[in-house]
Amino acid sequence: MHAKFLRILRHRFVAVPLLIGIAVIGWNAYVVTHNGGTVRGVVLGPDGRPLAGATVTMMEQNFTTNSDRGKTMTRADGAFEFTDNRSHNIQLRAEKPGVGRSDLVVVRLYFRAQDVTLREPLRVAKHAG
Amino acid sequence: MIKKRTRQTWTHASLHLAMLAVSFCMLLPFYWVLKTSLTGENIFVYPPSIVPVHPHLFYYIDVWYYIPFPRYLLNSVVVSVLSIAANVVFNALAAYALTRHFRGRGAVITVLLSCMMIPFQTTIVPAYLITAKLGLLDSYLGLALPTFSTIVCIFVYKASFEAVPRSLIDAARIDGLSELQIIRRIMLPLSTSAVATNIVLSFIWSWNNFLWPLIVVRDPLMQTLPLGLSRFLSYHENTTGALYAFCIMVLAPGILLFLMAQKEFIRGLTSGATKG
Amino acid sequence: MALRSVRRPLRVAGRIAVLALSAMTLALSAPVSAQQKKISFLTWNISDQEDLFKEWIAEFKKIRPDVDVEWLDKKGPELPAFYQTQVIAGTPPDIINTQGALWLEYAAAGGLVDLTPYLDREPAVRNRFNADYLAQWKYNGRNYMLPFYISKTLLFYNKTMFKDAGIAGPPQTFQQLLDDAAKMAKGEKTGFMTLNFDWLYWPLFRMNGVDLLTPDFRKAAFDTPEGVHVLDALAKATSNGSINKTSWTGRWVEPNGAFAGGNVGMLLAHSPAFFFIRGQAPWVNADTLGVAQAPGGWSTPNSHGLGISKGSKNPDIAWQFLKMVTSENWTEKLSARRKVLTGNVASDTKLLAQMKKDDPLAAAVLQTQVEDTDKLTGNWPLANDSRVKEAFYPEIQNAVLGRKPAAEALKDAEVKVNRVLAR
Amino acid sequence: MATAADFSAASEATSGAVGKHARRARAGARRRREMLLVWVFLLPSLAVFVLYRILPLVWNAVLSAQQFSLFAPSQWIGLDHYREMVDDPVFWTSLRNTLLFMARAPVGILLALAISLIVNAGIRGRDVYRTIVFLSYPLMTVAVGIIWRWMYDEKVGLFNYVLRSLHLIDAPLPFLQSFELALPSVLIANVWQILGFYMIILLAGLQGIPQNLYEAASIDGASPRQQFLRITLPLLRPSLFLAFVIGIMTSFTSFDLVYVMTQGGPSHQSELLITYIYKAAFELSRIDYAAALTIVQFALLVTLTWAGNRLSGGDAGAVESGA
Repeated sequence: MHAKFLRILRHRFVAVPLLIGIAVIGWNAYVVTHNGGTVRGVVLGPDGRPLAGATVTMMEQNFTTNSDRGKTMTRADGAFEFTDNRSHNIQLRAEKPGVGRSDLVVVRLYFRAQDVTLREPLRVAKHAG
Repeated sequence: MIKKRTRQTWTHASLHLAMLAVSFCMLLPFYWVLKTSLTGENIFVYPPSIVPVHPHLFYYIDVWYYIPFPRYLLNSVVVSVLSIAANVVFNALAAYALTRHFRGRGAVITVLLSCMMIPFQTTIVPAYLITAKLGLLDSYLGLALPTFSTIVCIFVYKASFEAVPRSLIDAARIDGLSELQIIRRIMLPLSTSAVATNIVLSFIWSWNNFLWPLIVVRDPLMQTLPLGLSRFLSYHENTTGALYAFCIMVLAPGILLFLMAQKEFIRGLTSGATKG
Repeated sequence: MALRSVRRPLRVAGRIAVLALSAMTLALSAPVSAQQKKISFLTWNISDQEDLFKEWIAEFKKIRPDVDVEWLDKKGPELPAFYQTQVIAGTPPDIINTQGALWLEYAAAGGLVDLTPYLDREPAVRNRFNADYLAQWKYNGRNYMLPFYISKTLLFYNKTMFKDAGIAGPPQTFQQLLDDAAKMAKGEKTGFMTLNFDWLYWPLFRMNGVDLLTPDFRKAAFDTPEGVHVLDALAKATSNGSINKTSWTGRWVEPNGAFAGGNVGMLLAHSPAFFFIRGQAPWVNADTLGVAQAPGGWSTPNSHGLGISKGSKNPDIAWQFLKMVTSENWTEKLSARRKVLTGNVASDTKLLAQMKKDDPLAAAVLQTQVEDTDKLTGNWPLANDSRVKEAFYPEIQNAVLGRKPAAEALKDAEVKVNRVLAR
Repeated sequence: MATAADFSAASEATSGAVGKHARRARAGARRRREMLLVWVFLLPSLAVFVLYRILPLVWNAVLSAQQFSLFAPSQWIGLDHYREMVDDPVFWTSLRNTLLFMARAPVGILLALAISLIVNAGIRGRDVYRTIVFLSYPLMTVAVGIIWRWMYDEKVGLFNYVLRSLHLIDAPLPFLQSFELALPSVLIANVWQILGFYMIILLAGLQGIPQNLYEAASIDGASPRQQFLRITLPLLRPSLFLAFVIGIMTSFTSFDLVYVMTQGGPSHQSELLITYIYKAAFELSRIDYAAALTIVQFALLVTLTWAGNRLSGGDAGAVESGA
């Protein structure tokens, strides 16, 4: 009985769907444990040092429009955190009145509300005009 | 002796060369679809960029969230499984019947051949009216019924059923097997390549079926995968990368099934030896 | 003996019947709701606004709790196939959204409800709309549709290519357009490109005083010396490369894709093309893309209308739905989300004001859509508009792609168009 | 290969001991039972074809004799549509194009035959080649259409880019915009997509040929060419015939690639009957004229296949009389 069961298991039409099933379950398990919707990052001023008190806007980009999803302030160490991100395709921009504005940074995620920490800091610079 | 081996290696090399050329021609357009699905660049830029420019997988993720992909996938799978199951049974039965000589056999074959000649696009309205009368609108059966039997596959079965030697069938009949058992125990195992061809072709035809689901389904939850296409051809936004990613995602199951069914092709070869 | 031999095929038949039955039970047909009334609306390739349509349905549920609303959306080439099948089956969607002149075929055949009485009863609804655009959907003086969102052709031009060729600004005459195009046509770059579906290229003829039909729309009127001159000029410009050949054979993806590729000087297209191009062309901004009316201010409208199918079981509920949907509150939402003008004067002015601040380039594009609305062309109220197009356009292709001289092409086209008009 | 008729005669001979009369009665009963069985087996497939092919054909036939309007009752007008068709130039152009389009079937089949012979010849990496050739078939036509339209583009297309960089041509070729090249260009794209399908049909045929025939032939010293001519080709005839019939058929039904790539090409030069039928039905809202076109196309196809069947001897792919 055991050998027969093993032979069936090795048969392609059973093994491949099984493998796909396991991969899907594994991936969903990973997704469920990592979709708190937190987005963390650091904002640096024109001089390269962390910039406190800058407002960071998060926008949700879908194919037609991008709509505002919220703003937050950077703490003393220049770090900021969003906790309510529901999208998989967001854009961030930091700005501080009198100091300047950062470029629009596109953050693409592998699933919705994936917890992510930005590798590259947002650089606020004096924009011409 | 040496001359024979060099001649053989030379023919092998030329075969490989020929196949490499064929593969290049076949793969080139496909490579462009794949490349654009990874980079989403505008293909009308000149000169064309051969190597993908910083590719990423996020268009595939956009496609997943952009249309109710899991639901469409489920619909497509159910319709295809229904279609394959019915195809294998109906085609095998019909082909077995056609291997027997009976009055009206020629008429049936001409009817089948003529049915092949009626293009689907000309039958949309009447087929919809008939499905409505059967009460199968917005249902898996309504979606799958037109693909329940394929004439091409009937003739593929017929060709391979006729290759089965008479002696095996007579022996089975003497042992008291019923017709259905003969088909299941003797005919089908000996024509695995015909079965594989039938599975692959009926899967692809029902999976890529675009016009019929578009007409017969009104409930958005019952739509099949290809109907998500219009979402990426909408006038109003840039969806090039997502359009090609969508096409690749619709293609993937067909290729996966073909890879798995390939073994059947080869086993069909080896089992052929026992037939002689 | 005979009984046993007959029984075996019966057993076989039984087994097949069981199989067929089990397949039938798999038919999960949608549950039929109680005598709740139901209306459905079919949109033309606007599946990206699913959320907005859900809000429509929710809002209408509040107004009419006894009515369920079903939303359908089909891509352009397949919408007629779906709609006609539903009409023949006797279950047409109550409200249909068409683009271009398709509504004319259905209205002339008696397939759409005449909305004039509804409009006469409620002038406030009529006054919501830009009169020129509302008049687009008149046939024999009767109004058959309300504007859903409006667009007309304009001239996009690549400012960088203009600068390289030393051209100051957009062309004011047909001849200047051709000369500018010739200056820019070098190597893989071409000077001018146009879309060609639904008469979008017609301003090229109208700006030279050439019209398709006589004022009573009975006879062809384009086979004139000016007509031959225009067609001949277009043919020459196409053969020497200043006009891109895809203008005459491309549909949507190629002409816009080529312009977005940055190697086409000018593009005659309507406003949705702008958003498609901007999505594909990182180089597009206020300094690199110019926007202007075509020479002479002539343009072909390509608007989307909302009408009620004759076969609808409750046209009054459908009208109530249309009234809600084209109210200022909802048109404002549509124009904000999709950046389109809806023909509702109040919300359009509000959108333009808002856009000037957020997206000046898109605002400039949309501004052209409400200017020169008295110079609309390419929109004759013909019951068989598609048949006239099918008779006329292939001859234009023969001429511009160099298969027939212009004079001969126009003569053949005149014979064919007159035969279609006479039927 | 004995035919089924010989089979029933043989089994009757074995039961010689019983009286002739009883034997004839039992043979009659068995033939009736077999007839019933055959029709029961054919029932499911025929039911599907009657419902979704034959009834629509009848519907089209009835409609083609009517003046049909979507919203008004239709009247009988007899053969007006057929008369109109005779002096409709687009009908004749699309008919000519469809017949030209059929020329791709033999080309595609020969290519597929060569490929399947190589792939079947057991060289290394055969599965990879087989998958690559098959890859294009299940790809959605819209992607194939857009990519091939771009490759054929006059200014920025790949073909012109390669041809000009190899100095094979000086001025770029306007493939899809030229009246002569539009149809051949779509034809090549169609062969590219359908090659995998033909390969499958022929491979299924090749697998069916018993290996020992080749072993016996090579022992007799037959050269590979002789083996091909005397064993492979004859035994492959049903698959080749099937592929050829499908080739003719699909030139009357391969609608989507032409519709996506050229919508009938510059002024109907790449218009097939099937695209003209779809346009007449749904773009010109003339379902009755489209029905008449469908009937004419069906009649044409029936005669073509009947002639092909007559020419190739055996009935529809069966090869009893051969081998």
